[in-house]
Amino acid sequence: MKSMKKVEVVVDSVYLSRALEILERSGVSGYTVIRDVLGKGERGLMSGDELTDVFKNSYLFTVCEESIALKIVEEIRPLLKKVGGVCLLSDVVWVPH
Amino acid sequence: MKSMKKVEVVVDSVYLSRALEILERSGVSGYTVIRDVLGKGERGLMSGDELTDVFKNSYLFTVCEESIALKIVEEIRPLLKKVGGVCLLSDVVWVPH
Amino acid sequence: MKSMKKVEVVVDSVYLSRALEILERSGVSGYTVIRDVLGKGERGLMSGDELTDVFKNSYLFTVCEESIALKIVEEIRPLLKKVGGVCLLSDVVWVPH
Amino acid sequence: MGFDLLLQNVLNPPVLMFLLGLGAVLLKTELEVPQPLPKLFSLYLLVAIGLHGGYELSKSGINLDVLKVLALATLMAVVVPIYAFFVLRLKLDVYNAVAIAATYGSISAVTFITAGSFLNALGYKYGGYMVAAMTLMESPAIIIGLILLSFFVKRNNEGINWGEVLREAFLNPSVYILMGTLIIGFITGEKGWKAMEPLFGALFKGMLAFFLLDMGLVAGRRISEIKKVGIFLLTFAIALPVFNASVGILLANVFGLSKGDAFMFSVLCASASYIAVPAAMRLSVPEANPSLYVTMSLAITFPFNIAVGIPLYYFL
Amino acid sequence: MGFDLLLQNVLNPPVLMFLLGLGAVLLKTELEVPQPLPKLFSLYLLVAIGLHGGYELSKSGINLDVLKVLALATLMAVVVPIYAFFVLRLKLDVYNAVAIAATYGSISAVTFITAGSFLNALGYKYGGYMVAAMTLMESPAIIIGLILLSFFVKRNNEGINWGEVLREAFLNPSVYILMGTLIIGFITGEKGWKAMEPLFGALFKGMLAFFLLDMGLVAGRRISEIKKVGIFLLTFAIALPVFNASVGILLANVFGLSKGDAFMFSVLCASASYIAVPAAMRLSVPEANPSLYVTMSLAITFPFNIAVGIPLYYFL
Amino acid sequence: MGFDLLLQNVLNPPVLMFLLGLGAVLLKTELEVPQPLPKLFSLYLLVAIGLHGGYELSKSGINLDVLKVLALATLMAVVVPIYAFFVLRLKLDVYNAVAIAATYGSISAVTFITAGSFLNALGYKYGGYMVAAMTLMESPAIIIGLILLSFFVKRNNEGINWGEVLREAFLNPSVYILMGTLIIGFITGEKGWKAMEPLFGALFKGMLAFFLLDMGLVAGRRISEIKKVGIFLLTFAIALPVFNASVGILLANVFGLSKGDAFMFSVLCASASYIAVPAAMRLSVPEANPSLYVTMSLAITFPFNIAVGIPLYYFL
Ligand SMILES: Nc1ncnc2c1ncn2[C@@H]1O[C@H](COP(=O)(O)O)[C@@H](O)[C@H]1O
Ligand SMILES: Nc1ncnc2c1ncn2[C@@H]1O[C@H](COP(=O)(O)O)[C@@H](O)[C@H]1O
Ligand SMILES: Nc1ncnc2c1ncn2[C@@H]1O[C@H](COP(=O)(O)O)[C@@H](O)[C@H]1O
Ligand code: NA
Ligand code: NA
Ligand code: NA
Repeated sequence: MKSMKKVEVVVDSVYLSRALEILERSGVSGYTVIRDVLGKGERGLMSGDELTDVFKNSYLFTVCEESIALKIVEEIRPLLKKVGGVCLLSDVVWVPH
Repeated sequence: MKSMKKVEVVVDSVYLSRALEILERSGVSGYTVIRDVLGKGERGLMSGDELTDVFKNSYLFTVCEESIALKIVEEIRPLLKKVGGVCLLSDVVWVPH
Repeated sequence: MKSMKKVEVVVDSVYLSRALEILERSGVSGYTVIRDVLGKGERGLMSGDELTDVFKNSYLFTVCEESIALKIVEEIRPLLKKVGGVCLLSDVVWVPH
Repeated sequence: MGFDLLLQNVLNPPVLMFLLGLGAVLLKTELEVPQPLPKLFSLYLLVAIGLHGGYELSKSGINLDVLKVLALATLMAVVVPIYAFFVLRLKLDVYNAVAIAATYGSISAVTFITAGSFLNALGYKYGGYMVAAMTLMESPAIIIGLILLSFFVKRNNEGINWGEVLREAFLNPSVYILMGTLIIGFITGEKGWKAMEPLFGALFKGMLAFFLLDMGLVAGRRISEIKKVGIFLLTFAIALPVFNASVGILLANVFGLSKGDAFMFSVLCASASYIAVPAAMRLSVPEANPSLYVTMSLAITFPFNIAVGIPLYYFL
Repeated sequence: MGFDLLLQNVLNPPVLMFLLGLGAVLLKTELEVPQPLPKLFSLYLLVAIGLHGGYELSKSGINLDVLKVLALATLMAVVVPIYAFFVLRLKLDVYNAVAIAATYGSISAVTFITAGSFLNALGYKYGGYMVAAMTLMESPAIIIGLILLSFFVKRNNEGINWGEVLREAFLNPSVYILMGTLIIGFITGEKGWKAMEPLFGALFKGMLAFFLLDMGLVAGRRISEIKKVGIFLLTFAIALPVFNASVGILLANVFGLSKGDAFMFSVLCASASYIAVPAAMRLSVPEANPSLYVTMSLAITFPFNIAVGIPLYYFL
Repeated sequence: MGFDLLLQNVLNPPVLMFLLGLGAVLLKTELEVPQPLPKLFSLYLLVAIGLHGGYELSKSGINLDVLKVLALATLMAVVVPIYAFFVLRLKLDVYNAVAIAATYGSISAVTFITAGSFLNALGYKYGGYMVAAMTLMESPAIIIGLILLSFFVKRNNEGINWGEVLREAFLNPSVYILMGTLIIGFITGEKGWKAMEPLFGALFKGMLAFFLLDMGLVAGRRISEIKKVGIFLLTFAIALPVFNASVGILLANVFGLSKGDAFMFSVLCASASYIAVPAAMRLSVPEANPSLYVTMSLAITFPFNIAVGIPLYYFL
């Protein structure tokens, strides 16, 4: 069992692919995505029930070494600054198999 | 980067709007919701596959200051007592942008 | 309020029922499941958009005592070894009602 | 002859599709009709009967017969939950008695539709106003149930939010859609129906069959819960519909409804809600156990009505 | 007579279904048409008009008239976003002006379809090439908008990714599907259409009604945002379509289009995008506020066009 | 003439819609047909061929010809995975050989349906019992595959759970639905079919076209994986279907099947499963790589059969 960092991101669905590119570039071993997540934040309600995909979030998390986590944070910050969203860090224990 | 509390709630979908009202009243800056979550607990299986929305959960989380988290906990407890569900607290680091 | 362990599992949807069996056997009081989760890992992209359910993950979490969490970890490891997936442990505070 | 009718009812595609769905669960296949497809089918069926009912009503006009039917419908919608409640109180606490009484006081649109399809196969018709009657019978049971509740239980911490309750009752999606499309069908008449008929008329039976496949799956998943329901409620879930149907037929004959209308009215009386009322009860009476009222309505009364009840009430 | 037309337009099932959806939100019912059902309906409608347009085109062939219409369509698709932009700059920053201008420079397929249904009811027809014209008019506004943006704003950190922009513009799903099915309809002609007609022809009006129910819900949910839009943009969202339609009609008459084609062309000019362009703007101009451009297009211009605009432009 | 057939096959809406879907991925549009819409289409197609096949069977009755076809079907379903396995073992480990052999031993309903549509266009018909034959051919390959596996690999930790395997094989959703609706169609005969025809008959070709659009998308997404499959498996994925079809035709001629039946039988032999068998293999043979067997079946064999195979097998 190994201490790792969990990085969670909520971002406008339109920008999901950019966020995933950042993860890949930072060298994560994998990630998990939940599309079609709703929410509310600075930019108002993302009710997800539009014809347009414009008001819809995606949620993703990745588990990685702290150094990679910091790289992600650094790279994702400008994206979130521009398009909104949330990024969280927390501690988890990874059960290797 | 700022230490914050993550509050997670799983509640019967029928009561989602009440749970969100509690969050808003407690002064959170935002929240994220995943509708149509399944589960099992004291009140049995929520298989989510009914015509009725009666056996379906929603999941939500919000990230906020500890003081707000405690307010939420206090307010949501009677609701969960009455209608079932789960509320969790944990530590996260919020990446500001 | 009570300190507990959160066990999170991401596993191929085909094996969801086996993972849930393990939870039940380990004596959890409940669990929450999100079906249709996408992701990427050692076994490549799980894009979830196939006709086949073969490339689709499910996500589940349960909150339980540490002893139960360890039992789950022990039992789920061989499954994940065989079929892939991720298992995470973290600390949460359970708000009783 | 009764047996012939039974067979004729069972041996047609919609009912067989229901059984196919039921069997899929019992045989543990992994067949599922994932959400929101069932929502699509149920929305389709509601719009279709609404538009068609409205169109029929625009042909027949609103006359004394229509008002008679609507009055009878309102009467039964008010009376059934009351007597159901008192019967249920013999064995149950107030909360569960209220929730189950409300469930049986309301109606099931799919039962109504299946009955209509059975009736048509026998060469009979029913008036478009029966759809209006159905719409009228959906909500009152919720209100009656909550009035009974506030009468028998004094809740200290929080009263019933009547605004929310009335909205749940009269503006729940199925009442709203039925009402709305009934009016649209009525306003747009012949010309409107002609444009809508290929989708909402011609495909109707096929869509019903499709939806009943899913109903079979949903009912099948609840079947394992029947044993928890107990013998009293099991009996109730079959006896009450038959009793309600008998009362309905009696009233219909006294007031001189046509054969088709009388039959459809009895089916409405006999059917129990498994969408609108349970949703409202879950919200307003959280103390009641949804496993009881949903299981009874969905896994006992609905299949009973579909397979046995419909020919039985016709025979009466 | 103008009022008659208005009434005739409103009192038919699709428009009434739209109002029913709108009402469902205003009355706070919990009616919803959950995703991906709206995607199913919109995909269906695109495929249906594409196949049918292609079939019509295979009958009429590609002649001078067709080329004339396509040229006019391209012209309007380029010109509208430009003048819209300068009007909007009177009150707005560059980002929002670009996003809104692009939105109004493009088209709404559902408005087009509803207009077609209105036209048919009056006994007129329009050429299959109008669908080609519509397809042509969907994308240019995005490009024009981004050219305007790069002209008026020098972004330091990162330039516009033109490859991505062109792909978003010309290969967005609705353009692709329309184009593709138009070609399929054209290639497979009479025989192909005969096989597809039961699904994509006969059911068309019913599906449109179903979809407009959802459009009503979606528009209704945005109505509360209208007050944030402000009086300038509110006026803009109604005045610009009427102006665009008038320009469209004028051009159509100058170039001698048939009555039906001229009307459909004016509807295209008047309509605003609420799917393709907003998606592209959200990606390429994140500084603009989607609450403005989506609300204007969806909650003001679309309902206006559907209810009032269509008979009005016909009358012009 | 062979080329004419090829062209005629390709130039009809369903196949073109498949190509349109394929192109959407290759051109990187963002077109998608989100779940559960594909499930709706595939469920619809299964129910439709089941009901129609059952109805046809009720007309023809069950005679010697029918039994002959069913026996041939069973034979091929058992033999194909065995010889496929030994061919595959030349290059692959046991696990992957089993999974791929089982995939090719089973069938693809959509290939069958597309072939039927091609056949009808040429004025031929096939017997309703061919649907029964198809149903029969879906499962045995799974069982044979697992028998081969347990023969060649001694697993120490845990044996194969045969109960689960048999259930997966014979009660997987598509087998169950096909079987069930075949019986329903058979029982309800002419009258049942008349009620179901508007949905399950008239719309069939349009729905097939719609579904093939999605199949194109799904196959397209796998195309980038083809290079990982390698030249051996690529050749296998085309040569084996052609070989199987030839064996099928030969057998059909020896046993005197009609032209239409023989053709449909050869298509069944040639087609490979991409839903039922992969799901079963993922569960029972986790050691095999799904990227191989799904990609081969979906991105190579399916498009090959749809575009080239069908006219080729007809020509044989
Ligand atoms: N405090 C928060 N807690 C949880 N989720 C949040 C929070 N703030 C924002 N979000 C999520 O992030 C999305 C974008 O946030 P924003 O950019 O602030 O509008 C929202 O729609 C929510 O889903
Ligand atoms: N121990 C647990 N871990 C994770 N989720 C739980 C747990 N207990 C309950 N839940 C979730 O909360 C819902 C309601 O719980 P309950 O009120 O206990 O029936 C369940 O359907 C689950 O989704
Ligand atoms: N590092 C990671 N962080 C988050 N999720 C992961 C990670 N690695 C794998 N996963 C998830 O687990 C699934 C199976 O992983 P694998 O068995 O490695 O292919 C993936 O499809 C992802 O959804
Ligand atoms: Na009743
Ligand atoms: Na326009
Ligand atoms: Na085969």
